[in-house]
Amino acid sequence: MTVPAIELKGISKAFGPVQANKDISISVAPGTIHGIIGENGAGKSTLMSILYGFYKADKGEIWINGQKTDIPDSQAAIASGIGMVFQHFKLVENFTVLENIVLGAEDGGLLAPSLAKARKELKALEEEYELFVDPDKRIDEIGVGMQQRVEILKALYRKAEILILDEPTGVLTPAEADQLFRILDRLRSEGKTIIVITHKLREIMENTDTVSVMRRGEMTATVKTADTNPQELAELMVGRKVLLQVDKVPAQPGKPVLEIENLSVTDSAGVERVKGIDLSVRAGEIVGIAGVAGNGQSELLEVLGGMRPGQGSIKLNGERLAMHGPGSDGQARRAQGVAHVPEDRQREGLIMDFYAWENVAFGYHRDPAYKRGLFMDNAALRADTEAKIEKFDVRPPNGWLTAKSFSGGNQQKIVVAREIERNPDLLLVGQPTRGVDIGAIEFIHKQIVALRDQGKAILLVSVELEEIFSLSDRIAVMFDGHIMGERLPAETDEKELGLLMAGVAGEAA
Amino acid sequence: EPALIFDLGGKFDKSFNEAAHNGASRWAEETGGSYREIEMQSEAQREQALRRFAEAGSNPIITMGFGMADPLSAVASDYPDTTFVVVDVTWLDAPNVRQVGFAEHEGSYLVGMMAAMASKSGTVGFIGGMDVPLIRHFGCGYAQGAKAVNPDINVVANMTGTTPAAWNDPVKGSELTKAQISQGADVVYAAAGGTGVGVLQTAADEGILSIGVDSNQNHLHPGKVLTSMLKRVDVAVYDAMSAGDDVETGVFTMGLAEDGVGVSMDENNAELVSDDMKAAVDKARQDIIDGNVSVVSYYENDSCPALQF
Amino acid sequence: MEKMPKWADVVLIPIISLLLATILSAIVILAIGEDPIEAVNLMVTGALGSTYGWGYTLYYATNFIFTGLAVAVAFHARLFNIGGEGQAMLGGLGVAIVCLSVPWPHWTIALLAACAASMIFGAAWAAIPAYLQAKRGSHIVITTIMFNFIAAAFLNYMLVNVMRPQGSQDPATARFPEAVHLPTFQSMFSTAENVMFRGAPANISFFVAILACFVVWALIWRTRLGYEIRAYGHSETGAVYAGISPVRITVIAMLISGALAGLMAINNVMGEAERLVLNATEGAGFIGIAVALMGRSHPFGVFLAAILFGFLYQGGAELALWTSIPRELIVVIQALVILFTGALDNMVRIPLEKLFMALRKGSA
Amino acid sequence: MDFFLTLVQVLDSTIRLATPLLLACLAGLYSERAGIFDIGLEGKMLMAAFFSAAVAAVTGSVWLGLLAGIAASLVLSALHGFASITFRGNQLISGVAINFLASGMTVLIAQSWFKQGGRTPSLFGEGRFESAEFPYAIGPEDAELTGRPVSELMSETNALHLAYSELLSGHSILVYVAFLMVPLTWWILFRTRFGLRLRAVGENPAAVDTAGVSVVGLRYAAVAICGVLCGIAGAYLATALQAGFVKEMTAGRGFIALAALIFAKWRPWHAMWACLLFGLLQAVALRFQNIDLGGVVIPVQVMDALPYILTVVILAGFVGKAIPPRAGGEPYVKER
Ligand SMILES: Nc1ncnc2c1ncn2[C@@H]1O[C@H](COP(=O)(O)OP(=O)(O)OP(=O)(O)O)[C@@H](O)[C@H]1O
Ligand SMILES: Nc1ncnc2c1ncn2[C@@H]1O[C@H](COP(=O)(O)OP(=O)(O)OP(=O)(O)O)[C@@H](O)[C@H]1O
Ligand SMILES: [Mg+2]
Ligand SMILES: [Mg+2]
Repeated sequence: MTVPAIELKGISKAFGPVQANKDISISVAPGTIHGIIGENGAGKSTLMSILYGFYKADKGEIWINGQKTDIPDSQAAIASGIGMVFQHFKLVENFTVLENIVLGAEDGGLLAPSLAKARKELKALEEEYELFVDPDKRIDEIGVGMQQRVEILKALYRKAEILILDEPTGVLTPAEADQLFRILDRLRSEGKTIIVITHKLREIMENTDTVSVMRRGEMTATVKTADTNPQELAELMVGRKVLLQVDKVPAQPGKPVLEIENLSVTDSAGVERVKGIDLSVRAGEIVGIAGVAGNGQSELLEVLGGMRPGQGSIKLNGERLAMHGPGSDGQARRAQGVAHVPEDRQREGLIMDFYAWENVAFGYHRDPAYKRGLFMDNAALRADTEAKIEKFDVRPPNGWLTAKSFSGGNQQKIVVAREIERNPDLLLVGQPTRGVDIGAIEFIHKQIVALRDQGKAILLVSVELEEIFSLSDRIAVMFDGHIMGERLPAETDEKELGLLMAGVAGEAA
Repeated sequence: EPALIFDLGGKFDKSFNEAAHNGASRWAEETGGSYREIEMQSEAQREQALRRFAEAGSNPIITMGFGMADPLSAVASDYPDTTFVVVDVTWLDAPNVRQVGFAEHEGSYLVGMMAAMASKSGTVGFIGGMDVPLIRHFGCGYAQGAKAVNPDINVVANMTGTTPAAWNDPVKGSELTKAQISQGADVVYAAAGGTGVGVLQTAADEGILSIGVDSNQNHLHPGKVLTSMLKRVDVAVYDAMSAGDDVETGVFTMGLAEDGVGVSMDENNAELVSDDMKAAVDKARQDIIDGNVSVVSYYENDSCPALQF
Repeated sequence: MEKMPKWADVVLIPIISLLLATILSAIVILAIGEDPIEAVNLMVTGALGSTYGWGYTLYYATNFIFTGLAVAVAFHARLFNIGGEGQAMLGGLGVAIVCLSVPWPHWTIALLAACAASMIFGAAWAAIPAYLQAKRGSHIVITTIMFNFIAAAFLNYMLVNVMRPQGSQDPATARFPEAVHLPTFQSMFSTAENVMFRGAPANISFFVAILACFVVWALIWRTRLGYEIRAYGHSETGAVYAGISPVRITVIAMLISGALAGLMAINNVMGEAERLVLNATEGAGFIGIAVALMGRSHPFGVFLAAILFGFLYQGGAELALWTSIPRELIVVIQALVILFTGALDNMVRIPLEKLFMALRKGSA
Repeated sequence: MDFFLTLVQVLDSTIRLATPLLLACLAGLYSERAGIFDIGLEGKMLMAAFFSAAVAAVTGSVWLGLLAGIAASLVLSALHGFASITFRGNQLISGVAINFLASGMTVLIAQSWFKQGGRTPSLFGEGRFESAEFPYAIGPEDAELTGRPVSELMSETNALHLAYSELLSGHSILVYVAFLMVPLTWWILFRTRFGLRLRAVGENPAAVDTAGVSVVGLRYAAVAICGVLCGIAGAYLATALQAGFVKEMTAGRGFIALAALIFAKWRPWHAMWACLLFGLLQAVALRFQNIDLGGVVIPVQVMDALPYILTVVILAGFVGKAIPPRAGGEPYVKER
């Protein structure tokens, strides 16, 4: 029997009163890919952060390659050959790729030789692993996919033999995700050990050798991937049966609710992000917009949601909407019957320091229902919140917690509850299940379909092709600010969409 | 037991308040007596200090600066058995207040004459602290004196600033001095509290003459300070303390005649003051006392015949 | 579940912090050769031991409540208004103009007019920095610093050249007429046989300040505008998503902030000096920053912090009256209080949290 | 020639006025680039001004004074670091407290040491920084030799020589230090490992932490450099520009430096230009008071406020939005 590359023994960690990890033991063989799954807040990230020396365990031992190792800080982890790609990348946004890679791994007091050396080594690494990046671009100029490659390169540059990836595919397109796993496979074949955290069972099934399931801070099972199946894993994770497929009846589209003609959007830097598109969404229909992140989908949603100005024509139920000046902001849109689940719940959809009940009014705080005399009717608001928490099964069911103390999945439920319960004519949905565990995904998908079945129009933007396929009644693909074509889900496949997303035009839509 | 209330500048302002402090210390040393004192740090404290000392039985209560006029007019009548002394205020109507004013313009006139006589360039400077009437009053007398000697003389007048920091910014004082030097000034008169320290310093560094104010500042840079315009606040305080309970009330103006203001002559500036200069100053002094020469006070109609602010 | 009970966070930590500040202050007093016990005794009896002392403590506190609230409101919109000093100066100008130019029949009407004027003047002085921040992105910290200097120059000009009565040597306006003098605590609370708050400047403005605390509290936590201000303060992108205009909130929050700072003038100008003098604000605008920070931008916290600073001011004055301790000692004590209660609070909190966790484990 | 002479004199004054601002501004730059906001520049300068003057007065050596000033400023820096790095306190409050502390302590100590009302004794000779005279420059020596004042000699020479004598020559060594700090700072920040890490820790401390570098160590280093520079700034005020300490002698320069830092968007060369601009505006305002515009005399208050008004105008008109280092003002917390 080989010595495990990593062995954790009895790791415990508490954040104040929260027990994030309870007596966790795990062992990973060298040259394998080990998957970790678990609900939001199960303690996966915490465990990995302990292994990487970012947090310190309260109790427990870490053994690397058969040796008991103390990892008090990240420096020690790096020295032991561990590299980690965090769920939220740890990159300096206004540094170049190269600067980010050498940061902390410089050779001497002066920068120039370090950078020169890194540039050379990067070239070698790039070729070896097909990890292509432009070393002179700034991080805030490149997409998330590229950013992730930078993170992996950072680890490899530091000669990592053990690589930890925390939800690496959460922000990637399918093509990017596939490429990532090809790279991981190659690393494995070179004898490196890899741990991957993900919420996507398919990725686990296709790529890992072994898989561990975590629930509420405890390790509930570790199995060989070959010996299990998605249904079993899902049950281990959530503790109940989960529907992995969206269950919906065919759409019965009605009259057009949203009609977009020749819409263009220019961002604050003066770059045209949406270039004269036409699109319509009918009542009782979900239109999904597929595309690689950064091709204008976000800006499209933002114009429709009143977050930025645009040119062209948008009609809602036949009436033209203002696109700049009065009547074009988020307040006006809500009054016009548009609800909006934004792409980024933490930066946009919620005020992280507000209580859940305050967040339930966010955007609707001027609604007369929440008004009493000069003041806001907080009692009514809290009652409303309780109803929503109950209906959407937000956990923990406590309106007096700040948004930031909920897990990502539950934060998303709060946003979805707020927007769907408005019963809007048009619902805009951006990345509804990013980083959300499968239990919550199932629930959110059900709610969106239910709204459609009430005859509402829904415009969905997602980089998850799987999600686009399972929810949409019609799919439009965006590339470089244009709509490359529209397809019905039944009449297309991932391959064709992938080509459209890459800008390869199919036959005219 | 007498009490002494300093103005906002604090008792070590190297000029006005410090002079009062010196007078009080001299009295304490000579008589072995003791007195209470406080430095103001806020406007609201003025009235508070007056009342507290009055209630504690201090007598007389000596206060410094025009800022005390208003509180004093409110407080004095509440304590008819206490005598108050106020320096730099002459316009109150209160029977138990001794009001001492100084004819700063007369003293400034004399130093202005000396400046004009010492100047080779025909340009002399004046640097005030904040732009307030009192400082204009100084500057006005100075300009009249200078013009009396040399009608064509150019008087450059600057103020340091508009916030209280103007009284404590020697760096700005320095720069103003340098600016005046570059405009040709070779004698500068500083009436600017702590800022004046910078003026005198820079004048000494740059090899021109300076004139101190309030206390005798000749010793700060021996041989570099032409003279100082003395304002004998120390005498006023000393006299009041010496008189004790029986201090006389009413309005007293201390001008040249009363030796309330004057120019300082000592070993530090002996070499700088020529006999001509001395003679001229003595004559002017006598003329003013006799009424042959009249120095216009800025207060008379809020303007100055010799200088525009 | 919290790491420790709320009362410990709100009550225990400030008390321990204050204690630490007091101990350090005592050491400083010892170092300059004075008796700390005597000094503390003097301060406490002088500031809190009589209605007279309270009258001064509350007078200073009133100033600080207004400027503290001003800074706090801006903080909620994540704007750092350093300009309270200048805005309060302009508020004073507004009060002076109103009180001197109209023959008011009664102080009540005059007070209302003065409130309005001081708020308008203060808000106007905040308006330009607010507009520049909102529209041009000019950093509000710089512009408000600059506007403090400009206000000082402007006030200096007005008092020396425009509003000073002819022949007066004092750069100040004329005294306000009798009719606009505000009732002091003395006139409000004294009875025939029992004179209270004798001569102290505390006046009816204190109640206006308390009212302002409630209004600000209601505004920030109970109204839709307050909701928008807080939301914008926490997240600008979030605000845009919710249809809250950053420009509008920036301007409104600064106008409110400036108005509150300006409102201070009813206390120091109308209530105390009864005329406008140079330097009437005496740095209260800057103390307001410390007060707002220590009060955690909550009106009740601001109120308590303002009282604490009022106590330090008045206690310090008493100390200066009866001892030879230099007045700068008070500045040092203030610094220590700000440091320990405001910046080093975690030094107390962290061990305390550990203690409570241990206690909880022990009892569980 | 006359105009040129005036111009050179104003520029000369600009340099003197800009130097303390520049030193403090660069000090703030190191601190804020590392993510620690510092509104305590004023206090540190004041403390340094006092201790440099006090030690120079007692020992008669300005160099010992300079060291003392730096040490005093470093103590306050350490306090700021202690509060805002180690104990993750509010950086603004800590800065406010430091300003109060310096304002009170300087006078308190000055009074108990020298009994001159919060002042140090005047410095002379070795107790002060002398101005450096460059070869061939007109200086006090020439004045002594010819027996005529410097200003006269200056007005007679040619433009180049004049500029050389006034602007380049004749400043205290600390002025040259301050201006040399600009390229040095640029070089450190953008060309060295330390600079890279420093900038990174101000933008994203988690990135630095996970890269295996100590966030706390870096931030303390930055705060210490800030202390050293503030120390030099204070010493310059009290021992080079002036000959001793006067209470509150920094007169708000720390805040102006902070404004310049924001103005410069936290970049070294821009910081220099910003400080020179502030210096120039002040120099102009000091030089041209009471301007007579065809019978209308501009009141002194307008000239006094002019630098501040112009700052606002320039800021609004040309500078635009200043985005601070992203992690600035936020304590770095891994676990909450
Ligand atoms: N920095 C922190 N400070 C305090 N508590 C934390 C912190 N990070 C995590 N926690 C707590 O630890 C628990 C485990 O969090 P962790 O991030 O490990 O979950 P996770 O399994 O990675 O969830 P997700 O799927 O959402 O990424 C959380 O429920 C949370 O309460
Ligand atoms: N400082 C914190 N205090 C308390 N809980 C925290 C803290 N930071 C993170 N958590 C909790 O840790 C868990 C996971 O943290 P993480 O940052 O991985 O979540 P997330 O990114 O919001 O979720 P998701 O990955 O689903 O988007 C969540 O329950 C979150 O609420
Ligand atoms: Mg996680
Ligand atoms: Mg997560």
